[in-house]
Amino acid sequence: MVTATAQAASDQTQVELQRRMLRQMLLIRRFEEKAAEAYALGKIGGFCHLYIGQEAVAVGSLAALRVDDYVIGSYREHGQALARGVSANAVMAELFGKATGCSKGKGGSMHLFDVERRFMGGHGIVGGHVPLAAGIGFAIKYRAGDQVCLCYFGEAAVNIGVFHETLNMASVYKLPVVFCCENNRYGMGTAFERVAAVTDVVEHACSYDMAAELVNGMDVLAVHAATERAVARARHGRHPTLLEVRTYRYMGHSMSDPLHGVYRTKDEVEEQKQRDPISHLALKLKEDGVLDDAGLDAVDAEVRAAVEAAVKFAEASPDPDPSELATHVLAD
Amino acid sequence: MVTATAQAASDQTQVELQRRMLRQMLLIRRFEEKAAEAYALGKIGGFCHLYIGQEAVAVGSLAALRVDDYVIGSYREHGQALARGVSANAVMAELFGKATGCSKGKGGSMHLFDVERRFMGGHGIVGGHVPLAAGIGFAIKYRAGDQVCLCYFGEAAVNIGVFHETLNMASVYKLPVVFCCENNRYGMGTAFERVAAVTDVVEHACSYDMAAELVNGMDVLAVHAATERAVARARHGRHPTLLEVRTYRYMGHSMSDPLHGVYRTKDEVEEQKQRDPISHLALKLKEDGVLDDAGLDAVDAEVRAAVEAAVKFAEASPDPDPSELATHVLAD
Amino acid sequence: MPTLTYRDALNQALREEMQRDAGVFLMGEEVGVYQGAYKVSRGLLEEFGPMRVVDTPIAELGFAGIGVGAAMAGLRPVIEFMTWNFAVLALDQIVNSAAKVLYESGGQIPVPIVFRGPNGAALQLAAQHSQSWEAWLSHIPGLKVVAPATPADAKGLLKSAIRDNNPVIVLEGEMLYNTKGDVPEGEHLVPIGKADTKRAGRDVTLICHSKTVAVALKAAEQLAEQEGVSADVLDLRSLRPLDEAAILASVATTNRAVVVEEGWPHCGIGAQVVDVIQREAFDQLDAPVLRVTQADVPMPYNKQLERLAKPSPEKVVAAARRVLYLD
Amino acid sequence: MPTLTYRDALNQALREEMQRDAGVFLMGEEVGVYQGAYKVSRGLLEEFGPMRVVDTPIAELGFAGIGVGAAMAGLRPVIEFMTWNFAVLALDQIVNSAAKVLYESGGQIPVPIVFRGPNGAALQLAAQHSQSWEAWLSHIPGLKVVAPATPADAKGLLKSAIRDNNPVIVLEGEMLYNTKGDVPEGEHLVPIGKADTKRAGRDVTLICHSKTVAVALKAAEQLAEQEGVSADVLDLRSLRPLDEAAILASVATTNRAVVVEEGWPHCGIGAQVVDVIQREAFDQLDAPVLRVTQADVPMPYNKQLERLAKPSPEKVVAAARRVLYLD
Ligand SMILES: Cc1ncc(C[n+]2csc(CCOP(=O)(O)OP(=O)(O)O)c2C)c(N)n1
Ligand SMILES: Cc1ncc(C[n+]2csc(CCOP(=O)(O)OP(=O)(O)O)c2C)c(N)n1
Ligand SMILES: [Mg+2]
Ligand SMILES: [Mg+2]
Repeated sequence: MVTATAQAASDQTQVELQRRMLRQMLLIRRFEEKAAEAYALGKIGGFCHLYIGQEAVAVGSLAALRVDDYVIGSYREHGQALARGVSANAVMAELFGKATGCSKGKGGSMHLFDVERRFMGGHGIVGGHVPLAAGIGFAIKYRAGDQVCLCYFGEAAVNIGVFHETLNMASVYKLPVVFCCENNRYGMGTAFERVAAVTDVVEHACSYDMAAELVNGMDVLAVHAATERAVARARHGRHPTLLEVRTYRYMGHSMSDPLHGVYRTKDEVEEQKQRDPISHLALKLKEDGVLDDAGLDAVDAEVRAAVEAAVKFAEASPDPDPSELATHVLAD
Repeated sequence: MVTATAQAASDQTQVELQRRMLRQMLLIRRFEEKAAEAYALGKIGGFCHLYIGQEAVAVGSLAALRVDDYVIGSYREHGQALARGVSANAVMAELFGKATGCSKGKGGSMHLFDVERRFMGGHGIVGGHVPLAAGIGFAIKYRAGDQVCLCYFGEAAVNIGVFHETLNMASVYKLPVVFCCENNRYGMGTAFERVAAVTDVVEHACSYDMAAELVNGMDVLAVHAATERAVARARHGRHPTLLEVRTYRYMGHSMSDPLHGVYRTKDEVEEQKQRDPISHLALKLKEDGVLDDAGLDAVDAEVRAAVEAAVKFAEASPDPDPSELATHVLAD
Repeated sequence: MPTLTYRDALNQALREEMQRDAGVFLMGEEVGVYQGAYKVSRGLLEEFGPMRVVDTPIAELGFAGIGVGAAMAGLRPVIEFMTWNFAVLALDQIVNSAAKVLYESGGQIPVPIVFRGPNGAALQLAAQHSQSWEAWLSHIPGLKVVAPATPADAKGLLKSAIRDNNPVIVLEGEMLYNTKGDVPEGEHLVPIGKADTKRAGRDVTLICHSKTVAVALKAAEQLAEQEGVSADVLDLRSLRPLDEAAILASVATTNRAVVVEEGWPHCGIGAQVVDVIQREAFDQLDAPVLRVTQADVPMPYNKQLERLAKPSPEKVVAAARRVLYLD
Repeated sequence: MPTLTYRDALNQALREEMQRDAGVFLMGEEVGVYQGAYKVSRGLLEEFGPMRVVDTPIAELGFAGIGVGAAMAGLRPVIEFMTWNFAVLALDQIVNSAAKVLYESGGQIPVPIVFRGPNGAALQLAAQHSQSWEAWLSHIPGLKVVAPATPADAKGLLKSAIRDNNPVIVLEGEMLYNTKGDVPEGEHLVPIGKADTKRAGRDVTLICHSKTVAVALKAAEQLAEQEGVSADVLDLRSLRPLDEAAILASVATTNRAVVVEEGWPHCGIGAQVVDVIQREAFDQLDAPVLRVTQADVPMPYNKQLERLAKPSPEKVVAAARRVLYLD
């Protein structure tokens, strides 16, 4: 039987966690808004895929990880890097292509890396990083470690062969991997139901004898709880899990793509925004009497300042030295 | 209500069909035995994958097709070509690499083609021909035809990505294709259960909202009946089907691989031979009083003679002219 | 003659060939509802319907194979890859099915198919999205490979590719789609296997294709202005087959050559061109043939580093000065 | 020095490196229970167990990617492809993951991995199973590529490849596995990037690698006997990086060269070697460099046609006679 004090303590940590998650989601939201501005000003180039709308997925799931666990994602990974603790300065500087970026300005938006935080990238070929995650899980098991590897990918990646090759092997080899499918309904301009015979991604787990869970990706607490279950399965039983997290992308596929148009209506986007994961958690914290408007504004002001600072840092940072063109092609 | 005469007539055609199927299975068996001899004598080179033990699959399924339907298979396709009506002479000559071969001696054992019989090859990359079958099905639907495409592949091909990409698209586009998985339990020296998380291939159909059926591949009548159902689905409803036909390979993976050893026991092979599809049908025909030993011997003698003649034909045939090296690289 | 963008010239070629032959269809990611990732297929879904303008899942290997199968059954598929970087996943079907079925079948089954899409670097797309695949694709017997540099060649070569009875690779360029040029209306066919002199000259041959044609032309201008050097700019247009006769004819007059390409140096297109020239024109060469290529590194994201990595008019001028012994 | 087959030399290299470094493991189709499709891994499962000798499903792209991921996490995977023909399915992981992660990450994550298996034609395996991929693989920055011709080089290069901190491609040969030669015991490392003179000569340089070394050596004998010509046979051994110094040193004495390779001509290894020679040794060449390659066609099944398609000592002798102006 839990004592009153113990109960209070655990409530307190829960509250702290929720405050942290709120801050992280807000940080990502403000960061991406600034990135959009900088892109419009030509300070960021190439492809830039924003995470706005999906914040609860990275924040909720990464809150379930240990510092020695591994994380890997696709090209839509700004939010995952930030939630993993990569500094806003280093991420923004990378988007600006600067030497102080987390990939020294050589990777850019699609290739964020931070080996210290075991953030293993940032990969641009749809599905291409899914077997990398299994390989990292293989290395963990090989060394008899108890870490896990968390892998993010979009629902459209489920249609590509290597996803299936990997899920089969992850199950056969019993690898400690959490496959987190961020189902935001669209692959670029294509609605999933137009190109997938079965639209419940979790269904695929049956073919690979794998545990699976369907999660509301607009509820950061639900994402956190489901990921904790999956992580426990991986850490203690070395069983992989397929999580399908239903979320939504507010912006266009990339900064060069339209927000809506032939493939989805403005109304749909507006309607989805009513499920906003940040407002959702903010409301709960208010209802729980943990946070008031002033408190919320304070958090917002703090993260806005952090993002402003990141932009200043990125702008003030130098480009890589020309000699960097030829470095890191091969390791010594 | 069926009249007695109509009943008798249909019984008669059934019997004729069963006789034909018995002869075809025997022809394949004797053909492959001769091919093994010729290979040992160095008259056939390269890889040579025999069909002995699996005769009921090709014979039963191809009996459900029309002459204008399409057929495509892997490198283990001798039996399928023969059952489709490609002459034993042309197939044997191809194995011998002669100009009179069904691929003019340029394809060999793994690349048998006969466009007149719509036998679209003989392909050597595991899984590589599965999307080709879907493409043929796409062309049929594109032209609003009512043909179907029957595609053979082994169970190990289920582990490769393109199988999944193709099944999804075949289902999304509703293509008239019958995917016939010949599950002979082994991919080369690897038992399926060692490399597949789920060993019932039919399970994968669920992920693609596709009809599926598990069939006893040692019973030619069962294979025929199941394929007729799948073909009807494809021809009239343009719905693809995944058939899993459980069969067994008596010989080594190819002529250069051991019959048994580390990956399967001699006992297992001997035990499986008790389910022999040819003896099984022969016994039934005897029980039905359709065929006696003399009759069976007559069929066997006839096909042995046909195979002998094929070997003579192949030996007597010329090699391709040296100029053939550079022809058919490009079409005019 | 109407002026069109490279994009619209490709769109016109597709529309005309789809109108001309009911067996021609377009398949790929985002080609239909989304009107094409780079809008090359704009309006085609509306004109030809979903059976002939087919959106696919992200499954490059699978839909490339479906295209090959459809071609084996007599259709004329045009398979669009969103970019050739992703087509690396489909190479097995291009190389082991499309390029081999005719030969393996002893000539029974031709594979009339086009694989097309943007190739090479755009701007700051980084290592995985900035690769040039012409050297790989041209290595394979059974394929034809073209890389148009102008809107007129884009239309004429795509139309020829669609009518060809073989697998033809059409390499386009994201940076070319918005470029403008005069494009003949209607039946404009550019033969596969013929190079084109984009600027005539006497002193040095600049051999190029696709995006490097503009680079070579700029270099030619600078050479004329700064050095009084007259450069012959030869656009290969087709990389397989290679127009060896045109290459040798130009070198016979200039006795000097520089080969420019967007791809990496090792076993690149330029290496093959050099092989042809030194073998067939050994005694005519007054200097070694030099090459300008992408730096032998994965493409960096940073803008300045990317610029350093790419071929430039300056690099071509420098190479030309060396083969002219002007340094 | 003990005499071993090329197969056993590779097996010895694997065993020694697995004994030396607990992070080294072997993964691929049939490498364990079946002892390897070509028995290169014989006995390793028994010695090192199933965690270090891992049988895979037929999923080249997937297990190549698993290897790369394991390398990113600090292991030293050796990925066996049953043949390189099937590795075409895995190229995305080799090119877009293995070769790029170090650069994309600004140097944070090395990828110490070996991809190995038989390359090129064996006997009558027909078009899909008889392909040489060295030109493609050597094209890619971020990779190293070696192609040993002898048992000693097979052992020494595979050991160096496993200890290298980069992705290294090891191209073996089904027709080489049974060939015998002296192999130094224990710590025998052949440096990556160094060519080797397999026979010294003065009159013409025969440049070769892998299976074509034997072809060139036979040609050298015939040239010596029939023409009194002394041929220098240079085995490249490494195709990326290429040992340009060794090539140029030999050509500096012979002034003539023939490049022999198993692959197709267009943008092949030979083209790159020709580029190097004509660029760096232009004034030393007494004749154009000639090449002997596979015929520019898919490989036919028929035995006679296949023989015609492959490089042969006769073809090399003929090319050497031409560069020596003996015709
Ligand atoms: C193999 C491959 N094909 C195509 C692309 C181009 N592309 C980039 S993202 C994308 C859509 C992916 O959608 P999804 O997997 O759902 O992820 P999301 O963008 O929704 O996060 C496409 C088609 C690619 N990068 N890789
Ligand atoms: C992509 C690919 N990988 C590996 C091989 C080598 N290989 C040829 S057949 C085979 C086993 C295939 O088994 P299965 O699919 O069950 O067909 P079966 O031989 O049993 O008829 C393998 C691994 C290949 N041909 N293609
Ligand atoms: Mg999505
Ligand atoms: Mg099998």
